[in-house]
Amino acid sequence: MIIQIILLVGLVIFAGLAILAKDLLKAALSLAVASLFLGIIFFRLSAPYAGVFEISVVAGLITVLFALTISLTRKNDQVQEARLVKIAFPLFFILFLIIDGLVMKSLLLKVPALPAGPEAGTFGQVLWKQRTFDLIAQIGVILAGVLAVLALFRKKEEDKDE
Amino acid sequence: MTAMTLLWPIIFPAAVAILFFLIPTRVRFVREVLAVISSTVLLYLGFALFSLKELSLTTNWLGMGINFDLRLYHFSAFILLALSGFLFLICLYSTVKMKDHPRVREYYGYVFLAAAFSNGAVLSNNFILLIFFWEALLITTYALVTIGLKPTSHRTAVKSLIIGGFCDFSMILGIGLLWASTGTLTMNQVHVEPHGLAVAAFILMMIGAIGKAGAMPFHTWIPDAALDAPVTFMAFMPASFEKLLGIYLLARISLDFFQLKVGSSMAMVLMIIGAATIVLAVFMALIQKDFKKLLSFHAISQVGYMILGIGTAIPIGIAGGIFHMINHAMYKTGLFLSSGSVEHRAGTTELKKLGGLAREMPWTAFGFSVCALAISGVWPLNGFVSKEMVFHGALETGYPIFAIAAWVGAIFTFASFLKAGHSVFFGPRSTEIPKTKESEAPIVLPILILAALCITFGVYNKLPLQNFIQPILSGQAEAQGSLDLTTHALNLFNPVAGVSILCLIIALGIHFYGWNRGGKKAYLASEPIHQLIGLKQLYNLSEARFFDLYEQGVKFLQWLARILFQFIDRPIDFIYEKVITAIGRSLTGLLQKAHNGQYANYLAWTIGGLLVVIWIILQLLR
Amino acid sequence: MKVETISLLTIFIPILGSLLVPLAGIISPRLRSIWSVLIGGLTAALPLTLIPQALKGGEIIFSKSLALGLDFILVIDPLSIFMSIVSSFIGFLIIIYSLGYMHHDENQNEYYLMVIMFIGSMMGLVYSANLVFIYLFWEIIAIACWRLIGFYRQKDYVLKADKAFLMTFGGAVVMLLGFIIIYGQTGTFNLVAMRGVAIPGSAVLLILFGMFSKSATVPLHTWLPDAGVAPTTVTALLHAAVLVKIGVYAYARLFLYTFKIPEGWQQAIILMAVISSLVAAGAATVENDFKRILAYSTISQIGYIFLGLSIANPTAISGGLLYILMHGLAKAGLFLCAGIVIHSTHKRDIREMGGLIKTMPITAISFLICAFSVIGLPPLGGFFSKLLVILGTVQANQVWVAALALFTAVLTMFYLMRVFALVFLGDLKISAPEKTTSMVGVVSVLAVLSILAGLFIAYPMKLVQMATTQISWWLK
Amino acid sequence: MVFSFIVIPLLVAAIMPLLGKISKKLIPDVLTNAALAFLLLNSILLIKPIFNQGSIIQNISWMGEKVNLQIALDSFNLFMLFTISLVSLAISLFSIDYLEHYGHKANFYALLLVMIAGMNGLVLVPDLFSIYLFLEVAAVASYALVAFGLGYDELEASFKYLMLSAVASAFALLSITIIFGMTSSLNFQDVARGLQDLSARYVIGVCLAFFIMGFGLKAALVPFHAWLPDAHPSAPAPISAMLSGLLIKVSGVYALFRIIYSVIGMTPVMSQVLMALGTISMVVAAFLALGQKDIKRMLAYSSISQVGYIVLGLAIGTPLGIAGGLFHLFNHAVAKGLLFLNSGSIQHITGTRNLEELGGLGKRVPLTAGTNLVGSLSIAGVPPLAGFWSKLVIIMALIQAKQMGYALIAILASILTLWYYLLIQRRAFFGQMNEKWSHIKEAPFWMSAANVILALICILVGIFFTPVFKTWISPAAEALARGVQQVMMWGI
Repeated sequence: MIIQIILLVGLVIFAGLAILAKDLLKAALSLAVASLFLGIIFFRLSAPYAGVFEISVVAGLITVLFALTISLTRKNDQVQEARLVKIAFPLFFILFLIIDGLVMKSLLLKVPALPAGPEAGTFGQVLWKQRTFDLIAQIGVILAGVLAVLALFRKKEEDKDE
Repeated sequence: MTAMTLLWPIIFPAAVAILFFLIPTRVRFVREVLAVISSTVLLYLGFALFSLKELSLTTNWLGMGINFDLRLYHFSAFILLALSGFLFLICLYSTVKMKDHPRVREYYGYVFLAAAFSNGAVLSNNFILLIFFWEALLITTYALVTIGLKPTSHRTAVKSLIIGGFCDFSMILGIGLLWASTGTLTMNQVHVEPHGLAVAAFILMMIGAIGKAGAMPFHTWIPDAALDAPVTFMAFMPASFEKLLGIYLLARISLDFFQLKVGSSMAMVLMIIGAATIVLAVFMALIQKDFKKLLSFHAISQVGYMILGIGTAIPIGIAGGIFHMINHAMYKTGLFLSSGSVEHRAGTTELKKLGGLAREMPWTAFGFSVCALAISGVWPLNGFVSKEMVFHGALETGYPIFAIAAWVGAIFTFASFLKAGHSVFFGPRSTEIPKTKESEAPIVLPILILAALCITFGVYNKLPLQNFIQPILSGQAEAQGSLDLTTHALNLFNPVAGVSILCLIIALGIHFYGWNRGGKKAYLASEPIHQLIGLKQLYNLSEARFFDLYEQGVKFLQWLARILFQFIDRPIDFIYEKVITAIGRSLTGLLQKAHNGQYANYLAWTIGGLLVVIWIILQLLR
Repeated sequence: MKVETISLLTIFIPILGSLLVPLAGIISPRLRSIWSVLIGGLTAALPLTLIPQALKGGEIIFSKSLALGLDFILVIDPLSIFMSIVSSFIGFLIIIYSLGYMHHDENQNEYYLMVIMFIGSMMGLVYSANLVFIYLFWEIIAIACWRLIGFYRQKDYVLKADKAFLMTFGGAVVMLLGFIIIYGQTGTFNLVAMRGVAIPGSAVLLILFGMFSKSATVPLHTWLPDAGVAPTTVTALLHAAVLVKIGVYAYARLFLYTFKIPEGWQQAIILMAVISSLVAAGAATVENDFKRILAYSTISQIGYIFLGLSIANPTAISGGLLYILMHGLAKAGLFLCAGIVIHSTHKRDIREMGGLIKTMPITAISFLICAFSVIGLPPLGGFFSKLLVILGTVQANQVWVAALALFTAVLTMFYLMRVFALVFLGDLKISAPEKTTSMVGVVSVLAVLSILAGLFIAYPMKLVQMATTQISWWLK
Repeated sequence: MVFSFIVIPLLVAAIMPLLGKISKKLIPDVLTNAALAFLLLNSILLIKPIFNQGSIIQNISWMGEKVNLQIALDSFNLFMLFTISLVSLAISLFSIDYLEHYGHKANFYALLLVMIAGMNGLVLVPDLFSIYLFLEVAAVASYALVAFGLGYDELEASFKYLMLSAVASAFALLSITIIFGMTSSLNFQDVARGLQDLSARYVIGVCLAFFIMGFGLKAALVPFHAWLPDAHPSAPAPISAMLSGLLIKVSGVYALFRIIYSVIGMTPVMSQVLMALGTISMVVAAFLALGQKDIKRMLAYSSISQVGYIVLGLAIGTPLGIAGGLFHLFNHAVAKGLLFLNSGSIQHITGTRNLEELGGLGKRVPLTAGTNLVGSLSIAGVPPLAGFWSKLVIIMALIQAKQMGYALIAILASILTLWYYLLIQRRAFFGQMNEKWSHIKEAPFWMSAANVILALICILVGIFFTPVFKTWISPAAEALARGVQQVMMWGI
């Protein structure tokens, strides 16, 4: 339970950081960490495949990609942040957390006939027998990621013309 | 003769007019010959139709009761004859007078077009057809005034157009009202008891009629035209054609369409307009320093008699009015033509510069004198007869004030003609103009013919009165027993005639008093009255066109136009041009400010939006 | 040929023919001119062959079923035939005039494309008996207008074009909403099927937005004076012949021929028409730009047409319809005269002109004749239309309205004569010769037609009367 | 073979980088376009079977073993497939010339194909979680493509897009999990059946709210739209066209409405909420578009506004409204694709997208100007172009549903739409020529060709709207309007 809470808090903190960080690189990294936390939470909540995808898709590939790309093309112009935004976002975020806490709790009580647990079988079996399509999709995601790497880290010879 | 003959007086002059437009300006003589011949043909046609008395033609035209409906009967035949007579004289006169005019081609074209329209207006038996021809005259009037080729000619032409347009539009409205209340547009089927809306219809149609005739307050373009337009036009339009048409229609309105009752409010309106026109115009005429302008004011003033006569609604008065119309057409045309003759030879019509021309231009002087005496109402000329009839009529209504006004008019009419004649033809020979001679025969002849007619219609007044006027009034007279219009004619021994003669004597007195005071200069004979305290100021205002309804009207129109433009049109445009774009831009600006590129900000909206959506869904589900 | 075929050809010959104009223009400018005149001439000639049908009365319906009840329906009746004759004929004259006027301009391909497309769409609009197709052609016309108004491409010109497009488009889509409301009520867009249906005031209001914006009636009029930046041919086409008559035609087609509108609205429209007429006449008196004056004059005259139609008795309706013809001829003439003057003096402010009657007499006389027709003086055609409108108004017991309308006529007289005096009379300030024969020819033809239309009024009147009986069915 | 819609692009994408090594330009160009043309052909060939059968369900076996690989095709997703194939073909044609100066065509095409595969998959799968995954496939490819130019702005926009997108996906996923929790299944049919048996209005309500937020963000509904005006203009023109023309509609509108109609079932409440959201988007974005100086930014805002129309139409819930919404979806896909491609042409020709700098291009580049005009007027809803009919149908549906207020706003918003499109016309093409541009040349062949094809579609659909409507739109709308019944009929 404690681990769970720590994970949740970590998720919230890093998600917040990802959003609030002025520096794109820091933001990207925070996002990756947040996604990692989320993936772990999924695992712990007996949703292994959700966890896998979360980590592989968001946390793993994309964010790291961005972090790297951004670090390569950093520019030094500072983005001005309006004070309003600084206040508005946390406000909404906290509001959301509170409401989420209150509403979701009551809602979850109303959810009828919660199923007993995750499907039987190992992770692989589940993946292969019942979620075949997701596998293709997953391949697609990974392919996309690979291609993205190729695209974003291409030699910049032609770019110089621009 | 078939009914189609009725088309001839319209189509023939129109066709001739088109022919005139086609003849190049270079060609000489042909035009003049054509004008005289075709006007002779028209005159013949006038006589022929007059002898027919009754003829009518009806063909379908626009539907809805708007037929091409022509009707010849004694009244219209009489006017038609008169019109063609005057046309003939004018054409004859123009052959010399307008010979070298640069726009002579158009001149004849417009004259004959005007003749066609006038004939059409007289013959039409349908209100729409009437207003069609009636209003079409505006164009010819406009065109003929511009032919004056003076710098201000066009201004005056527009003035005539707008005044005429106003009057004719009123008439359209009146016709509309009449149609709405009677359901027919055929003129000889309309007989309305004037009350309710019909009163409005009467007033509006009356405006159309007296506007054409040139009564106050729709007269103001005539004095301007006297200077700006060719003098033949003045003789043609304001002196004869327009009077004939206007009074013809007024008579028909008052006698046929609306049965005017003696002393009824509408009769009063007419009489007031008549009396006011007589007095005010004659006062203006008196002080004029230009021959033609002086005549033009008389052309207005005399209309007053006719309107007054018709307004009495008493047979003798009406007959007087109509008789005065034809008389006036004769002597006023004669007068204008003689002024034209003077202008032709002397090159000017300013009274100051003229003088003592009688010796060199004896025929013109003679013609002028006869016509001037006729207009002044001197026994035994036609003016005397018709004026007496109007005086009697006015007295019989029981409102002697109108008769008094008429008499006042008579005084100053005579006074002003004494002044005019004295300063142009008599008195010492002016030194400002070179030696000259009598005008050519085609100019003098019409003047003499008209003078002769004035004498004839005066001495043998039974001829016109019984042949022309009496049939018109036959309907009116039935109620009042036998009708003898000649009772008062040339009768010097009754109080009315006495007063009239007294008036003439007073006029002589005024003239010679003024002449003496003005250092024996005839053109200054009216100065004592001009300089009278009170009158002087009024005269000055009048010279400044303060009383000119047109000038005031134009000022009003301009003011109104500016108001409409500045306070309605521009604000509306401002809304589209500025307000809407400004609203759009400010909204855009506001929204754009919110998009500051901060995704924290964006995320805040996203989550805020989510909360709102959840809240709304839950609210709606409840 | 069958009547339906003729009307279909009338619509599609110009629309499809216009698409070939750029092709012809690529080959040679001469071919383009010939092609344009040919198409224009055909379009003008085809409706003439329908006159016997119009005089026979009755209506012929052509219908092609399409999805969603958006059927393509044509109604061939005296009203549509009358309207198509008037607009295609004036359109044809304007094409001829353009040959001279546009001779040296760039983008002539686009010009002729748009003009012919405009005429074709107008034909489509006139014959359509489906609300959606009326709207459709309505907007094609708006596109063509927009391109044409901004034709010279100066920055502020294009701005004005946008303004015109936005205002008319705005009005039109609002009108479309009105159409759809009617659809919601009746379940059809077919006008023939909806004859006699009473429609709610809200729909009337919305539709009026479209009509008033297209027909430039106060308070949706201000785009029209601004649209004067277009080539004069276009303003003539826009103002005189076609564009502003669209709203009026739609009024006749919808509110007279088809629907019953609530009583109060009838009266309101009458008042709006008169006020529009007066306000525009006032503005025309104040303006100094030649074309703006004429544009305001157009607005003012449109008020009369609306007045005639909204009075809705046979006299006034036939007056209103006749007005479409007469005003079309006369105002096209005025604009084209203005075009000649502007073309050769390169000035638009009438105060800077003067005395031009000496150098361009035919133009001056034609201008004067057309002006008289617009004022409503006999024997010109404009007289009858104005007269009938006024008489109808009086018949409907709207005496004050009639009086106001006549007062406006006086104002009209005043400002048109002012224009004439300033432009053509007085001292010659700029000695500019009359330009090409095709231009002068067209204006004199228009002037002569104005005269002939007045003298032989009985012939157009017959057609108008058929149309009037056709659309004022409720009087039977 | 329906499955080819997913597999072919994926396969081609997979081999593309290798082929790119062999031939830098020719092979990628030909292969991509061929693949996409094949897909278009395929989707056209499918019309008839779908017309006859109503829907096609395919279960695919893997080397003889039965696996859970299922595809459901009905007239609705066929319509989507067709739209995707059509627009993406035009876009790839355009890319032939446009990508010349970016280089790395193979990479670009590969990503493009992955994105298309993702969209096709998203459209074809009858499973909630698969939808989510294909959403991510398309999204990941799009992140990379947005940043393809590799400038700082591009990366920033892409990252922003990624961040917000991730949040959206998370919420969509959350909602899917809740539904999964309730029904123990993810398959449309089972979920639909399961939800019918349950009475859990509030929970479903909240799930729907999450879906609205998740997919609404993908569809860029206000207030979830803010990423779009940054992301779309930053991408290369073909990608902007792809994103605005297709992606927001597939991953946003399609997913949202497929789930709402076919899985959960439309309720008046949802209708209310979505109509309101649609209307807000429509108006707010239209105002925002007015103030833009950058053509692509203006177009991006316009996309938001038009998606508002689509959502408004679809949310009415009547068959007519759905038809209008779908029709507008198609028209907007074509026209907005056209306009973004066109902006690419402009950028290619002049090197700028700033409206202030442009002016009077119409004279020099008539094709670009003409096609731009067609696209603009089509979106603004000016007849006789395609966009007019769809807006007409939407407004007709609104009136039929007695929604006068919305109808009025929709009408007024179309005036605003025309307003800002006229701004483009005036500043870029119609006005006086900026001297700077007196020597420019028309865009290269394939760019112009793509523009012309799309413009022709705008015109032809406008003119022949009846056959288009009857064969494409109506059946699709009916499929959606049948609601949950449609999924039940599949009999998976």
